[in-house]
Amino acid sequence: MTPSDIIAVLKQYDAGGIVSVVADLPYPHVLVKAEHLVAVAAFLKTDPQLRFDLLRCISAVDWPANNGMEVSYDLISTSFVHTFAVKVMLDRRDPQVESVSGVWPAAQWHEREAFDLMGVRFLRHPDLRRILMPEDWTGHPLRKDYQDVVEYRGLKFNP
Amino acid sequence: MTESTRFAIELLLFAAVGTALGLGALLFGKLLRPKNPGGLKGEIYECGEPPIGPAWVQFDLRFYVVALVFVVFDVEIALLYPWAVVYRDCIARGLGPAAFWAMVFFLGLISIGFLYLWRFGYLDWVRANPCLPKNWKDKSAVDGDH
Amino acid sequence: MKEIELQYQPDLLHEGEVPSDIRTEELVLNMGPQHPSTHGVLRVILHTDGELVLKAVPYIGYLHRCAEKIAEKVTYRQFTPYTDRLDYLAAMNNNLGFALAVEKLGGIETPQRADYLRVIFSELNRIASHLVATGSYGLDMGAFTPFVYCFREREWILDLFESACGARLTYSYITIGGVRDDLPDGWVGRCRDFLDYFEPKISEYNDLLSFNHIFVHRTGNVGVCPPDLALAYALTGPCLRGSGVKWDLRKATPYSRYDEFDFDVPVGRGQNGTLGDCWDRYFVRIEEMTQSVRIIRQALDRLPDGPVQAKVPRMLKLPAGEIYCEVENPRGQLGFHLVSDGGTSPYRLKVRGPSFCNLSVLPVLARNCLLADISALLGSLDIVMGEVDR
Amino acid sequence: MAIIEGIFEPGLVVTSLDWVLNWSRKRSIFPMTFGIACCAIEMMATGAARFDLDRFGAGAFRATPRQADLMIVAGTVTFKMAERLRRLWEQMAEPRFVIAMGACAISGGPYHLYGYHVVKGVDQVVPVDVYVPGCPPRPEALIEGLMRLQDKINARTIAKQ
Repeated sequence: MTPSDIIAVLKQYDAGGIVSVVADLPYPHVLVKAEHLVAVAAFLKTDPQLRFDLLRCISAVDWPANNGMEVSYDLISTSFVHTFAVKVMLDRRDPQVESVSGVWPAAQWHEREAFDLMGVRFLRHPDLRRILMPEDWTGHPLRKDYQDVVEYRGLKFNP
Repeated sequence: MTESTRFAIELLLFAAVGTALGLGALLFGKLLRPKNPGGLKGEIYECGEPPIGPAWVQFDLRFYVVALVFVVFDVEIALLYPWAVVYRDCIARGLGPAAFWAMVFFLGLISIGFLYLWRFGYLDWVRANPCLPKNWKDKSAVDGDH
Repeated sequence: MKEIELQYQPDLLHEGEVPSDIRTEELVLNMGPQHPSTHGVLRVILHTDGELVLKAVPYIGYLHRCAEKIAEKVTYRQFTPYTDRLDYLAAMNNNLGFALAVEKLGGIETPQRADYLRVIFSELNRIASHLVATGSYGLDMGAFTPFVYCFREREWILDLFESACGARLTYSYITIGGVRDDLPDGWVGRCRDFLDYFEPKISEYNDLLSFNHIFVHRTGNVGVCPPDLALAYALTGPCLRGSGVKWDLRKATPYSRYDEFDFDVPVGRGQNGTLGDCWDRYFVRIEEMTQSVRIIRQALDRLPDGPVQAKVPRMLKLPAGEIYCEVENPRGQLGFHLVSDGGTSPYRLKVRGPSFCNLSVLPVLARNCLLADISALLGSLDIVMGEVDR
Repeated sequence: MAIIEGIFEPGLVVTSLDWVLNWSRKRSIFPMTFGIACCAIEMMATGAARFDLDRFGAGAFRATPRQADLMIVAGTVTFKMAERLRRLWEQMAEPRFVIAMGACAISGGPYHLYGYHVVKGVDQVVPVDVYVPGCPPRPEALIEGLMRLQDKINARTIAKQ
């Protein structure tokens, strides 16, 4: 199905939740309200026309200019081989969104990484803790305004 | 210098050289190898991590049962040896069948115990039974077309 | 808007059922960062009851080298060497993934000869990567000989790489717009010699390891991953195909002229045990090597002439926009989510490592399996920590 | 420090004892399998058939630090890994040696400028004996580093300085 068909099916399912739509390549996606995310995700996975059963990637992009933290979910369907993406724009100071690990368990580690490196908190995540950085690390390194930790347990950042 | 004193001296000499070589090697090593314990060297090695969890843990009882069974059969074999050595001249003295049946009775008694263990499953080892997530049945996955 | 009942609760890492009724304490074991069978610096905490593993909790991040932060500081062309070091066993495929992402976003056309060279080198690197995976998997199971045999063939491939692009492991050969430089003369002949030499060697591995009685018993029926569990945890590559799902990006969404070659996608069939066990994941890699040889042969036969590098400005500026592009890495789908704001360096680059997702299924598969099977399970997932931690 | 180290003047007995000790230590170095990143693959290639480390007596890769005398730091050492590296080094039996293999272990390598999680040079964590540059260094370079280490071992003495 082409991205515009997918968007039509989505609009028909949940017109209220959709904020904006981009249908043309290279990155067809739909921007969704944070509260509607899990419902749209479950729909995308279970709808017989769409069947997006493979969650490829969750990436968090930091937009300090308009105080936004954007989380995008890249999906693909192994039965229909069409790809699509769902995006959520959150407030940068305290980004929170529902965890989709109920729909795709693959999201658990991706969300933990987004929390660890970007500081996005995922509600009702099975065990949300740092995955890559040490547990006692301060700050979220991939944010644009991240100051490098000068010294960590006796090891200097640049000697 | 009777036969026996010469033999005693030889034995003593042999023992002395043996222990001298052994202890000498140990002494030589003790003198030459560096030795400065301390720091994290004495700690338990656990793949580079600080060790977690107690080491003295109450293990499952099946290990204890297997150890017992092993000891029983080990002793049984140990007792078989002297019998085997003596068995040849038992036959010469005409006591062959008696000695044979005595050992058969001894072995039989133990194998009854073994059969009991086998029958009541003390020997069947735990198998891996991987269990997927408790409520795992992805209802949405439509089979067939994969 | 109808609320859809979630298929299953988020996987809350339950303990496995403890079979025996007598109270036994758990022994907490550290399969730490320095361990021969963790294939890199991965730490797994095992809660065991005797030999049975009740819960396995992986800890990663020991090799987190901040590749994504560096991507925001260096220009597009400067980031290619960092992609070699993501999955350091398949540097060619990583370069290809990054190059394709930038070319698609920037609308750069690559000449046909460059595409063919890219296919040849990616498939050669796939064979080299599978050789390391097979060799070290034999090492995990205690057989030292396959390791030495596989590395012997791999050295020949590394010689081919070295004569073409100068390096043994981190090539940066596939750059944005094509390939760094053309083949040295006589390279095609040497490559054909290698293929003729290598083809019978695969059957030698089968006799040596694949159908070895002990190996089959160690890996058959171990770590069984049903197809829908594999898809739910986004396993890709040989791990997904081992579970019987016929999903290969080179066939599903062809890139870099892969649709011009005919090859088939090997899928696990549950020959020696159930479908989706460790043996299947291992044997799919062996069959993939024969398919790669087929692809390289066709690519060598039809290698066109022409330039190998499209005209790309030194300080490449991509138009503002966003793209997510994936390639079929030997370990799975390697994805690059590239966000550009029109500058000379990416605004944000998220790398989706296939081993990152393949490893996330370990706690689920390792529940209630034997302690010795953990290294069999880890070896069959074939993870590379550079890609897991990035 | 051995018991008789630093007591005797270098004479016939002490120098020949030195020779025996150094010869036995340098001809059978047991490296510890401590591969972190890409350099580990080159270390495995060095251990494999073509660049065989066994020719130098150093082919027996021991998994535990207890039985190893050489730690080849092959790869990027991150902040999270640095403590474990220090602990592994201290748990090795004396006399122990360290080879920093690859640019990452020497100075942080390609991750020197912006690597917020990378230790810039492993000599901040453990004392290094031989540095083998390269990214990753070729197996021949690692063998060259091993030979330099053998020369270093050969120069050790137990006489009074």
